[in-house]
Amino acid sequence: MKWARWRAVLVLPFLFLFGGCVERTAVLNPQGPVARMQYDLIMWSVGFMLFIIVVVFTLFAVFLIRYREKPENAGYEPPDEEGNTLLEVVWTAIPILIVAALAVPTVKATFALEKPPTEKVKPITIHVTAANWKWIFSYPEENIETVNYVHIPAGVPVKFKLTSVGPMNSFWVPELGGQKYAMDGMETELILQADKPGSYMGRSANFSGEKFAHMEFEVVAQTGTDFRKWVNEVKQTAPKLDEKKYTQILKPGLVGRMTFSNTHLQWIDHAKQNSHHADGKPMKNDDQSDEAMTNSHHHGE
Amino acid sequence: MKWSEFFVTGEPLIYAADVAIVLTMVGIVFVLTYFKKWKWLWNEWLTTVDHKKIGVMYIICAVLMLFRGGVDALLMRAQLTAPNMKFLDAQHYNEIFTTHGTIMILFMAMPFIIGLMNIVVPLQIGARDVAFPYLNALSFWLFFFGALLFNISFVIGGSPDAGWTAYFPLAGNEFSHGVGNNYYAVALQISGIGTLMTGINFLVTILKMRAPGMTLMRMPMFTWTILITCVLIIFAFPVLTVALALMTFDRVFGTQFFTMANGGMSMLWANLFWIWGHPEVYIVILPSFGIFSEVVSTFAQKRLFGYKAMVGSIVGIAFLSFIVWVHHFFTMGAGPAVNSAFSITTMAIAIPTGVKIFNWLFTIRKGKIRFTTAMLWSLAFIPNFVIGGVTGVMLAMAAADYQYHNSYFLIAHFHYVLIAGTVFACFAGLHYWYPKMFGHILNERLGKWTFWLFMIGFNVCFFPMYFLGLMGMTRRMYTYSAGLGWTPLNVVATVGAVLMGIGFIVLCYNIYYSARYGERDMTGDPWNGRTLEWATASPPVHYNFPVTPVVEDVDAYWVMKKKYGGFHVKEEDLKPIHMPSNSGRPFWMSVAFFVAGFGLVFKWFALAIVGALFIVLGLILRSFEDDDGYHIPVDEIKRMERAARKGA
Amino acid sequence: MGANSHRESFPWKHIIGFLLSLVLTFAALWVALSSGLPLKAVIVIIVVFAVIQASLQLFMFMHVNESDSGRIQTFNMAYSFFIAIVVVAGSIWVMQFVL
Amino acid sequence: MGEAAHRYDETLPLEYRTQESRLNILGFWIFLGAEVALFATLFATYLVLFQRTGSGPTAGELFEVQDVLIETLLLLTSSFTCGLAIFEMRRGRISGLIAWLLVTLLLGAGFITFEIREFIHYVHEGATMQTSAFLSSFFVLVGTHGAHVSVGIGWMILIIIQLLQRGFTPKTARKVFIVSLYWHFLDVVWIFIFTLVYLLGMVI
Repeated sequence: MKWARWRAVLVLPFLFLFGGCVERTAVLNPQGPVARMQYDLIMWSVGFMLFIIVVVFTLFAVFLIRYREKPENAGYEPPDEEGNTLLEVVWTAIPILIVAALAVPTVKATFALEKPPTEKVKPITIHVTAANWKWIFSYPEENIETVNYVHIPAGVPVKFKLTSVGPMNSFWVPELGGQKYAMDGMETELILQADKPGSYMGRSANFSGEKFAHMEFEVVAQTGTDFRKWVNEVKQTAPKLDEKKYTQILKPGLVGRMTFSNTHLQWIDHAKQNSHHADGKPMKNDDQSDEAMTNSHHHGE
Repeated sequence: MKWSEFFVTGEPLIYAADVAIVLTMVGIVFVLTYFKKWKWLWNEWLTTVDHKKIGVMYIICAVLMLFRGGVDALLMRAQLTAPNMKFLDAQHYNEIFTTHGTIMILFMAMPFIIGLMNIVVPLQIGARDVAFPYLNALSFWLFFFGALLFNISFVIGGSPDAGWTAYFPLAGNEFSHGVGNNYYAVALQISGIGTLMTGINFLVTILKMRAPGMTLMRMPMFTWTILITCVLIIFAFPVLTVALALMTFDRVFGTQFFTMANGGMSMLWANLFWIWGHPEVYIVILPSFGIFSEVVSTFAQKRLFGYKAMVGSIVGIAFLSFIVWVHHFFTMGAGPAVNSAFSITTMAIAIPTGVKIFNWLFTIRKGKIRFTTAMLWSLAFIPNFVIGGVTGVMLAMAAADYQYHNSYFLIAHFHYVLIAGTVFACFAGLHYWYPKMFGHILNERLGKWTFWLFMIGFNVCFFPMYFLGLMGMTRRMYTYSAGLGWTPLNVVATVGAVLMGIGFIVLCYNIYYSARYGERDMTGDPWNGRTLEWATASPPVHYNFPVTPVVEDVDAYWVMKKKYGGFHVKEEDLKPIHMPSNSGRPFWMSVAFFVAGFGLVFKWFALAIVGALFIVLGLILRSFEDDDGYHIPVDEIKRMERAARKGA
Repeated sequence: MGANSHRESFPWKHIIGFLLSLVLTFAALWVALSSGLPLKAVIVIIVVFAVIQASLQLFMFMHVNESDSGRIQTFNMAYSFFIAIVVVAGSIWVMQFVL
Repeated sequence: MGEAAHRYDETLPLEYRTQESRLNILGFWIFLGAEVALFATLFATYLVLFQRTGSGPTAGELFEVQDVLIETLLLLTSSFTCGLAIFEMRRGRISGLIAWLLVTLLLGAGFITFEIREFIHYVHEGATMQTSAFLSSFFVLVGTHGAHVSVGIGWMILIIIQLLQRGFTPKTARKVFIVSLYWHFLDVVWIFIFTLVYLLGMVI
């Protein structure tokens, strides 16, 4: 995308002007195919938008300077013109073309983002549970769980399955791609992928109560082998999570990073709570999940 | 409930506010008593059904609310100036941004617009009053007491703290235990009912009470935008009514609409809120377009370019505004088909909006532009709104929106459209129609100071926010850490906010200064206007026009001036004028609404029922009322006309 | 002026409207409970019946198109039905994935 | 308002004769448009939530065709008799008008009685507004309609009193006409409640 780069050049001066720099400007510093697709789309639109701004501002400036009331033109009588069909058709048609030029890649990208960016690598799944005010990451295949940080293998698409216990949050790692909401009783899916190992800031983008501003997490992308190594290490060294501990974690408040060698999905999946499509997944003894199961049982079908 | 829960305590700011409120109250009571103005207040204002006075009261409230919302904004900017600031705590910050948003949209922008339309629309169409003057008074008082109810939450019971969008489950009983969000639900409900009635009232007024000869396609552009806005109000506000009612049921009566258990669904709230919320945006922006059209055409001294296209684009925008709401929650997982469809409808709004921008540009082309304050606001609107508009198109692109959503990019965008659109329009309209309202002109020098301070401040405040958004700063954060690199831009933004605040102070001073020393408008037409409101005296006599004017073309008054040298009334044409009587009932019925609402907020159902009974009583009394108003005899009209035109 | 310019001596319009309403009500009941049609067909048919019955009320009983504001009234009702469809169908479509 | 308010047109039916009446009637039609949007939102809420029954009963378990049919017939007939009342008014027969209005009132009261009985029955079965999202939306949708009908009954009583006090005037005629619009409109809403709530609930 040479064209896109060229347009980026137009934006960058503004960034420097305002004391930021590209690395800091996370959205314009894509570190994975998803973010890059969005970056390209953004840059594509920025080009058109700058074109519109230039046209309007130029006309505006020229008309203002030329047609202001001056002592010289005191006797000038502005013409009584109703309009100009040709001009009006032109400035209706051009926006239509611009909208079309934006709509096509938008629709394409919107559909593409629902699928893993690459077919070659099998994606991994991580369940994300937002709670007041922490992020819980469960790896169902690896059977480990982390709080407030998440390790992912670079170059592998990651399917984040998002849900929430309580207020709605939004899962956003700007350098890796756009966000999606994590909502109670629902499961949303966000696919991200990192190009290379590195650390990326993530945060909640949707207000969820008092300590919402502190709902940050770190995404650590590692090479495949490093990731495996980390998983094994966690499995061997991290403590087990039990329901008591888990209930404690869910209590409103801030917690630090935590690591466990099993997942809470064994006894509860909040995404299945309260939803219509309950699949009747067996849930263990605890009261809450029992209730959740009956609640979600659909009588009619 | 304990007294300590009833009265908000703990913060010095709140004690200061308590003291200020008490002192203001005492002051007002003292002044009214000392100058023996109680009777005047009741007869001239509280019981009035005159659309011009009601409009003035709307605008006074809107300016007060602009002050309150502005103070909220400055507090937020102060807190965000530097990382890890301890100026406000999280809870306080959350309450402030919630009230800022709610107040600015519902209690500032809307009443300002409704105030201007109250004053101007009947004059522009050559009518004596609105179709239902009594209902109009009720609308105002419902708005007023709704706003009052919302504002007392600050000192009694606690403010709402779940954002102006009040998303569930955060705003539900599970996470919001105080009465703050009850206030939100009930106060918005009460003022919303008033707004709905205004919509019906003005729709009927515009459709049925235009002066002879004023066909739809000869209506002034502002009237056109109000007509369409009324349609939006009529079909959007019932959705808010229902959403708020369901919220009240959930919070007060324990139903399960948006709860986390027993099948409740928080997404439903977002869906209903935005079905209303998006048309709401156009309810405040379309009239602004109307104001700009009037002002630009008047001060370019040239008729509006492409009148028909302008009308068509308003209708188009209004139509589209009902089918775009999902773009407020593209990230809620509705899937690519839904997102794509709403993405396209949203972008399509840019087309009619673009048409309008070019029509305004070509209105000033070949014109003879006079840079009055009103014109400066209108001209500044064009480039600023275009910045807001194009970033709006960027936000409309679903796939890209995932990166902008809920970030400061979004904040910057909607402040660019709402301030450069609505607030600039309110200021333009205020300066433009001020002589019509009060008979004197707002000082131009001070006006220009306000303009430059506010306009520059606005850009300094909000332009950096686009970049803060791209840097990952999300909305509603009460603090941020130092290492993120967000500090410089936040400092700049705060400076801008302060400039805007100074601009507002200059405006207030200007109102005072002009009242004392301002240039009186004796002609009724200080700007060489084009539409019928300039054919009456400034301020107009309460019956507006001694005889109904006859309209021959668009820009009716302009044509009259060209053809006949003005609007002349022959004394032999005068006939007795029928006018509606004043009534105190809208006022006390709204008090009853307030009482019922207050009871509902605190779940004091006995009080709520008492309030409700008084509302019913008011309705019954109204039904049995047999008051046909009164007639002003011809001699009286002659006398008043001479008095109003004295010195012309 | 439509309905009221010629004064009828017997309320034919009302009686026809009433009978048609009854027929449509019972027909919808039969379609829903005893026809054995597939669910989608049932839904479509009963909704169509409801819309017809609503229009009967509007035109036969309420005289929506009479008076000098008849066109405004008719347009107003038509537009409100459009909004109703947008709100109902739109909400269901948007939230289908969680229903 | 101006002279226009008193523009009087003898050729029109009584309720349309003054400009003020014409404005009122149009305003009420527009209000009905807003009511359509209001009920549409309630319907949307119900249709989104009606299968989310939580631990409570489903629509199929709850609804009984007999009760619903009785309510439907009562309201349908009352709409018809209300139409007859207007017919009588336009023929200038005040006794016919009042008689049909009273019949309408009685039918409406019957409808409300049955509806309240139905609600009480549900509550006794443990199906309350607080039980599940389905029941919350059911009670609020059907209850809002019921509240409208109750308001309609009270309103009609006020107008009958005024008719008895003042006889036929352009004002009372207009009021009767407007309340009849309201009443018919409630039947329109009920048609959709019958279809989308009860019939749909019984088939799914």
